[in-house]
Amino acid sequence: MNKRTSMASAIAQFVPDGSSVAIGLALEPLIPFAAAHEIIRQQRRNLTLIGPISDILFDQLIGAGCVEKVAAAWVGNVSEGLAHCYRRASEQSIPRSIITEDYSNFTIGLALLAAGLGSPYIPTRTLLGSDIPRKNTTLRAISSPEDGSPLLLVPAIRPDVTIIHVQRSDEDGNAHMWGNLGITEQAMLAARDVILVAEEIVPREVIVSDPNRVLGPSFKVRAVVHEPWGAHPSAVQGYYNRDHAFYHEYHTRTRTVEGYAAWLEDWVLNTPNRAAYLARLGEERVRSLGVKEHRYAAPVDYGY
Amino acid sequence: MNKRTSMASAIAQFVPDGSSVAIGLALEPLIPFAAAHEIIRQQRRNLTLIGPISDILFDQLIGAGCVEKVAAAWVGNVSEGLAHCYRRASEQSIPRSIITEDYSNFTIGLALLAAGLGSPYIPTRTLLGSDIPRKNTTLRAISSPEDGSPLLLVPAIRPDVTIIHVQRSDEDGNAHMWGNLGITEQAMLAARDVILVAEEIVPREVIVSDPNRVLGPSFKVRAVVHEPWGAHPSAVQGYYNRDHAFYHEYHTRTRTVEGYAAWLEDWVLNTPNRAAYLARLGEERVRSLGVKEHRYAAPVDYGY
Amino acid sequence: MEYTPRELMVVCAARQIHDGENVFVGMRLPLIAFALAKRTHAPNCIGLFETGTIRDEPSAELLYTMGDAPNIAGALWTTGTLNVMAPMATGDVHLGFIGGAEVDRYGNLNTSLIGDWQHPSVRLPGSGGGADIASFSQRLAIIMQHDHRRLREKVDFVTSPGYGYPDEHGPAGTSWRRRVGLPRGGPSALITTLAVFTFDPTNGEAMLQSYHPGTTIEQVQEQTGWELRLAPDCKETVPPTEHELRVIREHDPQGVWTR
Amino acid sequence: MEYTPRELMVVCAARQIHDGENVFVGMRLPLIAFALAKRTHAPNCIGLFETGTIRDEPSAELLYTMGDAPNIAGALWTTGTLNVMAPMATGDVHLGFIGGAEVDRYGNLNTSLIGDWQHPSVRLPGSGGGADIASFSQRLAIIMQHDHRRLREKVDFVTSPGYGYPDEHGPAGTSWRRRVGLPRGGPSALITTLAVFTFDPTNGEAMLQSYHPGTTIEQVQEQTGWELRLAPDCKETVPPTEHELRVIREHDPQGVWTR
Repeated sequence: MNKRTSMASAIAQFVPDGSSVAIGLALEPLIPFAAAHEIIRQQRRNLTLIGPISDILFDQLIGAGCVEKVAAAWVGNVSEGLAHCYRRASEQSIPRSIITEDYSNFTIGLALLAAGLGSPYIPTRTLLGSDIPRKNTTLRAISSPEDGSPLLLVPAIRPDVTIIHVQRSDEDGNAHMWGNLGITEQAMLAARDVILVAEEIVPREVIVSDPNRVLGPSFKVRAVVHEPWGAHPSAVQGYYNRDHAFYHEYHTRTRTVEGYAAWLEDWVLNTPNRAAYLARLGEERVRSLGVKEHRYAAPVDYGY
Repeated sequence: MNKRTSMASAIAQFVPDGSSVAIGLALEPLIPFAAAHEIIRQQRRNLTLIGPISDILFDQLIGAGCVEKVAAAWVGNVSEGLAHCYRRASEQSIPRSIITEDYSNFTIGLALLAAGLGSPYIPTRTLLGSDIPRKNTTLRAISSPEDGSPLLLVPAIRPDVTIIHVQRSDEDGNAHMWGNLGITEQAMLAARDVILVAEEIVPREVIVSDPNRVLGPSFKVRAVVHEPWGAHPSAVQGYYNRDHAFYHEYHTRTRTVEGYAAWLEDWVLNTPNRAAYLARLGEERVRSLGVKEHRYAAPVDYGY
Repeated sequence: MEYTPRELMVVCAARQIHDGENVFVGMRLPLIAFALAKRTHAPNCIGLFETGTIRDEPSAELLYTMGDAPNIAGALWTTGTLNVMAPMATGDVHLGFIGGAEVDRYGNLNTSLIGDWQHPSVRLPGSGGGADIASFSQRLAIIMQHDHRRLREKVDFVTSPGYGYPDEHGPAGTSWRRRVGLPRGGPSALITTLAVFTFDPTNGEAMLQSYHPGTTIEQVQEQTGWELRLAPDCKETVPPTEHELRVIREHDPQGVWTR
Repeated sequence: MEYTPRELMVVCAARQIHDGENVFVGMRLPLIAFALAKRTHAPNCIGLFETGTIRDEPSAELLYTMGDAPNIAGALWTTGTLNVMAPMATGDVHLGFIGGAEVDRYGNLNTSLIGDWQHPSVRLPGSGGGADIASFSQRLAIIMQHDHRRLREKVDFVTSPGYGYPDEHGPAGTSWRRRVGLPRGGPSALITTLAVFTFDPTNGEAMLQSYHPGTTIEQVQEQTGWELRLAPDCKETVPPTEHELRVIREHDPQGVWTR
């Protein structure tokens, strides 16, 4: 089945107001910024954002007023530090107050793993003695039914939609992703719907030539969006590098509400699509981020 | 660190009497028969075997008197039916009685997953209403601490040693495995020690050229054994096909205790190593099982 | 056109698959039923295999096991067993196939042992993925050889839960599955060498839906360990079409599974 | 040879790594400490990264984040976060590194918020993998900028548990970790811009182990929110060797993290 569609229609169809959205799941690489920017342009409201660490993507959505709740382990700017919009929302309810459900990377991963396995929760011994379960009361401390020892139950989280950026996909949503995966696999199996954003759309033959490289079951994929450079300023292994300067620029410009508003005008509101975004970025900068040296994986034979 | 060693020394060092051994984890393909035969030749006793389905490998070890307990979802001969030695041991205590801990494929996988995650158990809703948890009382039915609904707790299983057959590995135990994986990944993370048996030993560069293809952390690997055709009669994708006739022959010859004894003489006891085994198999048969048509995976670029 | 009982069973199994469904494919006959359905009325169905494989095209060659090389080459996904069973656990698998040694009138299946639990007269291989498929899939199709020792009033051991049994809390059927905590599902068809049964989810009982050409209701009763209940529209099984048989024989030319 | 406080911190961090250990590497300075240890006294140590990466060679280029392309190319394993944290959960990680905004005398670390939990005066990014590293690794090394607002008697929020606090059931320290159910571990070092602390596991208290060249115990006390306890062998921090500094500057020529 051909699931190709535009980013605008994918977001319009599968990310309504009030959705819970898992996004930015591979940690620093492969962050679906193009999808987040379209969510902002379509003025979605009352979203719940789910992810491990979010490297400025959650901050952008929070600053734009799209977010009611954040379930995450870390929200900031990895190479720069704090996230200004996240701070303003949490500390001063600007542009609105948000609910924050604190996790660690391991426990947010376990919550998505549990949902994918159809298990109500997974017990663990991390975070015992931490204040995180006292603040996020969905994490419940119990005594082990086996030996009475303390355990933390991490309840399943089932996102309405998981948005994933991959290197390549066919039109049906059979996709190859490589590099560190973070909690992407768990979020794909946990989700009700999946939106794939791909650097390249490739023939089915390319994907099925290497089924161990496939990210997950395409029958969960609702939309496939072809969006080259859709993860910029984050890195996509084999396609482009992280644009550290962009994160620095964002950090500097968004210290004030006005500064964030201006940044948003420049890079999102007055930038209707990814083509315009790339034009603004400029050929020189795009070239400088590109692959300098190819490193191809050793051949693998599926023959018989 | 160079972990290369012979099959004989790997089994002697890491599979003492009374060990719990996870083996045959990819279901029908990549079954470490060479390792099992060496275990038989070294007359190991009182082993606990852990696995999903075992396609005649458990039957061989049980018939040889190596096994005290089996924790598995299925023990038989996939293309032929029942496993005669397993039947004789269970029904008539020949050559000895064995304890059978029944699982399903999903629950044996969850048990190993739990051990690898450091969780005491994982709750699930499979097997509710089945007699399996009534026979295998390590599986405990409880009421959910959340809503009181029935749940089955699958306790962690931590094998002393997990034995895995892979297509290729470097000398340190960084390995590539492809095809269906069964519960191999979970068994590797759950185990205290791991023995890798590889069709090919390759330079480190081959492995690190494709780190997403790697099976698991090499710091868990204690021994790397180079054993071409070590998985025969099971299949190794890209190397050789399943020898269906061999399973038929085994099924036919092992109907009686005497028949099994004769089969064991021929293929294990009087066959000191894999080279002798291949000689017995014969060039013609080996050639007929080889790869007829290569099917290479599409290239992947890790460059930057 | 002549056909074997197994060929008819494959056809009946294939007819259980609706187009576009995710099907958990079991050993042997279901492997061919999946191939047949793909090539006839259900070109868009997807097959899931407990080995850790998902594919949307039948393998190029006959499979002796689902882990055979031709079932891996060209797959949509080759991964671990848990990754393929996970979507079934969350309800994304529409239909699952399993076979067994014994089944009873409530569709409870035994693949574990005959006789005493601790000292069985026959030790069978066990569940494999069967009990999980029976627990999690939306619909279950059971495939069995038909004789009175296999179709029994009550099985010695419930490996894969069907509709359970009536008890002090209520009847067998969907309500029993809810009582024990199963999330969904239950048998929708029992396909044998003599007949096809469907089930009444309100009480879990098997109903004779059709008897195969050449057999009679009486012969089916003789080989069935419970008193038959007939479906309202009970009739003779629709025989295979020439096209269906051609596809089966293309896929299994030596008749390894279908002779 | 001149050096910056951060270069000294990297050297102190690298010295925490023993050869052959599995090290859970955190952001920024630990990334360089891992590279330094590999190239000096711990050539056989292995680095685990919460992004889902394991490697036994430092990346060819300076990392701004652990997910940067050079940290993936040539890795021993690139996979998911759970697969890399799993060995830590089962005890296979010897040493973990984390930084934070606040730490207290018992090595409890706050990276979540300052002030009121519901209406914080400063909302910090949160745990990331920090709380898991603090819970699961055999030893923990904490890296912080040193001032009295950061090294406090008690933190506002315990994100990553250190040695807890004395309570009615017993003292802080290893026994507190056992009481709350943590499987192992606890802080072994607190490395700051002014000093290095070690910990007494019997009561969980930080002990001044060494003060950096150019500072005094008095200056350290001024910038520390609790009354210093000195380790028996408290002395001046051993300065970086020329070789150590050369390796650091090869790895971070622009001084992005170490200037």
